[in-house]
Amino acid sequence: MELTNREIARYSRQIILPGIGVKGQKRLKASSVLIVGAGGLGCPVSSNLAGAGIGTLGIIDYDNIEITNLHRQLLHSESSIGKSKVESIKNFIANLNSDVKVQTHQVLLNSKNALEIITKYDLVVDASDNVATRYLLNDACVLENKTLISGSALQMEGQMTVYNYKNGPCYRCIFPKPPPPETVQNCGDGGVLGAITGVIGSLQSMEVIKVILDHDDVLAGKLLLYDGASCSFRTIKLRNKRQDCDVCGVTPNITKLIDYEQFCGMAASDKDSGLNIL
Amino acid sequence: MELTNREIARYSRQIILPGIGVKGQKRLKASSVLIVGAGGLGCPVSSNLAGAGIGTLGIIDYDNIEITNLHRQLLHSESSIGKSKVESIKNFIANLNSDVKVQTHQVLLNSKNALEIITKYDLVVDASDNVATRYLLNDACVLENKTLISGSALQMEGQMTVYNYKNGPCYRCIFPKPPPPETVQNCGDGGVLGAITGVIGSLQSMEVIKVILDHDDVLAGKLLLYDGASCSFRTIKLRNKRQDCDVCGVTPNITKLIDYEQFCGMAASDKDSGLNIL
Amino acid sequence: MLKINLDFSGGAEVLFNNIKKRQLSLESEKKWTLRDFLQYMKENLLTERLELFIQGDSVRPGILVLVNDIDWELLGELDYEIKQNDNISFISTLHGG
Amino acid sequence: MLKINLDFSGGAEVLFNNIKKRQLSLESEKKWTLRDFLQYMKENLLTERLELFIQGDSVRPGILVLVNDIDWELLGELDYEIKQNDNISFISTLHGG
Ligand SMILES: [Zn+2]
Ligand SMILES: [Zn+2]
Repeated sequence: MELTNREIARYSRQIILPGIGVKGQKRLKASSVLIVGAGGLGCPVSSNLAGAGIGTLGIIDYDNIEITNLHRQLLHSESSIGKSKVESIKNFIANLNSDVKVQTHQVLLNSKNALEIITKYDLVVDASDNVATRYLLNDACVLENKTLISGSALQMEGQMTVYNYKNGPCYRCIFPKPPPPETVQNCGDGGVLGAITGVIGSLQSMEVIKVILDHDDVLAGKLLLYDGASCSFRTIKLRNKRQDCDVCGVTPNITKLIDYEQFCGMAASDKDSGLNIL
Repeated sequence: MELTNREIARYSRQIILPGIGVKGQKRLKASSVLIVGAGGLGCPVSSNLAGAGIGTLGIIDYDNIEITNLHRQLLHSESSIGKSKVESIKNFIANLNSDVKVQTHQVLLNSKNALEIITKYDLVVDASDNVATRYLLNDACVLENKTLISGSALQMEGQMTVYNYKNGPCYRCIFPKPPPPETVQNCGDGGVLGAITGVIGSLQSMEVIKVILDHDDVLAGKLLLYDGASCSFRTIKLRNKRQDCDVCGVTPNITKLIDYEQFCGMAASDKDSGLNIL
Repeated sequence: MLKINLDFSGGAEVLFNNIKKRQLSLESEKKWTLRDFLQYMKENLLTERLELFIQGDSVRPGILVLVNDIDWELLGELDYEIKQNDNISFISTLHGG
Repeated sequence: MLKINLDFSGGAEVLFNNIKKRQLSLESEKKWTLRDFLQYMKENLLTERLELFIQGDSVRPGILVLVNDIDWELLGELDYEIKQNDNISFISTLHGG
C-alpha cells in the first residue's frame, strides 16, 4: 500500500520518527481498527487514530448524543444532540482526515453480531462503558484471535491494558467472574471527568499504534492505573494467561458467545445500573 | 456565579464527583484560563477545558494551519488549512459548548504584549513549542503571579509539571540557563505523535481543574515523564524554589521582560531550528 | 511488629472510610497470610457492607489484590505470607468509558 | 564493585549510542562523586559530540540530573557521593508541543 504525496506531507512529523518511517506509516494505512464505544474514551481514540492515519476505523455504538455527554465526549457537538454518536464521529473524521475510511455500526454489540463485526478488523479497542460488553468483547476477541486494547475510567481514575496479545492473558484470565452488580458504578451514576477519559483514550491510541507497528514494550500482562486526583501512575504486573481460563485456556468451556447480560446480571449499557453503592 | 438548568444538566456527570459538586462547577465557570499555543498540546487542552466548563478560555497563537499539523492538532480540519489556528479552535468550542467565552489572540507572544494578555487570566497553560516562548511565559507568569501548567512533547515522550504554584519553583529555578541552540529539537524536525500530545494535554487539563478547585496533590515541585515507547511514567522530585532565582528569587535580576529570542539564541517558533543534532 | 502499607483504589476505598492509603502494624508473634489479613480487615477495617468486599473466604470478583504491585495470583493468593514493609493493594476494576 | 543503573531520556540517549538504560560497575576502591562519574562518562560512554552533554565540569543547561528520581540539586550536585545501586538519570527537557 503506497502513500500519496499528500499523505507523505500530512504525516511527515510522524514518518520522521525513528520507530515509524515510511514503512510504518504504510502499515498504519493498511490497518483497520474497531473502536467499541463512541463516548468518553471512543472520542479521543477516534481522533488520535484518524490523525495518525490508520486506514480504516470501525466505530460501534447504538446510542444517540445527550447533553450530559458533552462534558467528556468532545467530538460531538450541541447541534448533534439527539443524533447518532457514530455518525457524529464519522463527520468529525471526514473533516480532520478524509483519507481515513470510517465504517459505522449503529447497533448494540451482542452475541449475535459481535463475531461478524470483529472479524473484519485487525484489532479492537474497548472503549465501552459496561461490564457485560467488556466480557462479550473479550470473548469475541479471543474467538477471533484479535488483540484488545482496553481502557476504562470512572470519577478521577482510569485503567488501561492490552489483552490477548502474544500469548498474554485475556480479561477473563484476570477476572474469571463478573463483579456483583451492586458493586458496579458507571459514569452515569459515578461521574467522570473528560480529562481522565482523554488521558486513557490517548494512552490506548499509543498502544494501538505500537501493536500495529509490532513495537516492543506493549502494555500487555500489566495494568496501568492513573489517579488524576494525585496525578500518579502505577503499573502493576498481572498474572499470566491461565491454562484453565474459560475462554482462552487449554480446554475452554466457552467456544461460542453466551448471553452476557445474563452472565453479568447487568444490562449492556451504562443507562441502568445496580444499587450504586460502590 | 450561578449555574443555569442547562449547565446543571450538561455538567451533571462531573458535578456528581465528590471533589467537584455544584460549588466546584461554579468555580470552574468563574475561572479564566489562557492557553498559549493552539497546536498539539493546545488542542486537547482547549477541548478538555471547554468541555469541563471553564467560563473563559483565551487562546494565543500567531500561526495558521498547515497540513503537517493535522496528524496531531486534532481540532483543526482540512478545510481550515491556511486559516488561523485560534479561530479554528474558537469555532470548535462554539460547537461543543457555546456557554464558554473564547478570546482569541492571534499574535506572537512577546515581551511587549505578554503581561497585558496574561494579566486578564487566572492561570496559564504552556502549550507552546519553543524554548524562547517557554522562558518568556515563565517570567511573565512570575511577574504577574500566575500559576503555569507546563507540558511538552517530542517524538514518543512527554513531560508535564506545574510552575509557580504555592511557593514552588518556576521554570528558571530548574533551568537557570537555556540549552545550547544546537541541542534543541522541535516537533517540526524531531517529529511527535498525536497520542503523546493527547496524553500530556489531557494531563495538563486535569491539573488546571485541580488548581482552580484548590485540590491537594497538584503536580508542582515534581516533573512527570511519559515514555510512550514503553508506556512508562515517572515522577521525579524537583528542587525547591531557588532563593537566587533570576526571576522568582529574593533579589531578582529580571524585574521586567527581556528579549527572549536573544537570551535563548533561538527564534520563538518551531519553524526554524538549530543544527538538529539532539 | 509487622509493618505494612495498605492502599485502595478504583472505588474500593469507599468500603474503608474513603481512606486511600494507610499504614498498619500487625502483631508479629504469628505469621500472617493474606487469608489471615482478610479476616483481620473484615473485623477491624471494613466500614461498609461486608459482602461488597469479601465473598466466601476471598475478595469478591472484580477486586484485584496486589503485593508490591504484583498480582497475588503469582504469589500464592490467600497463602502468601506477608513480609515486613509489604505494600498490599486492593484495586477495584473500572468499567466506565 | 559499585553497581549503578544509568538511564537517559528526552533525547539525551542519542549521545550515548541510543541506549536508554544500562547497568554499570565502577571500581569501588575509591569513592565516586557525580563529578568523577561525569568525567568517567566523558571518557568511556559518550559517543557523540562532547559539548552537547558537558559544559565546563558539569552537564550542559537543559539536562536534568537525578539520583533515584530526585533532582541532584537537592543532593549536593557534583559533590554527591554515589551509593550502591543508585539509579542515575540524565533527562533532556523537551520543548515541543
Ligand atoms: Zn483468558
Ligand atoms: Zn524561579
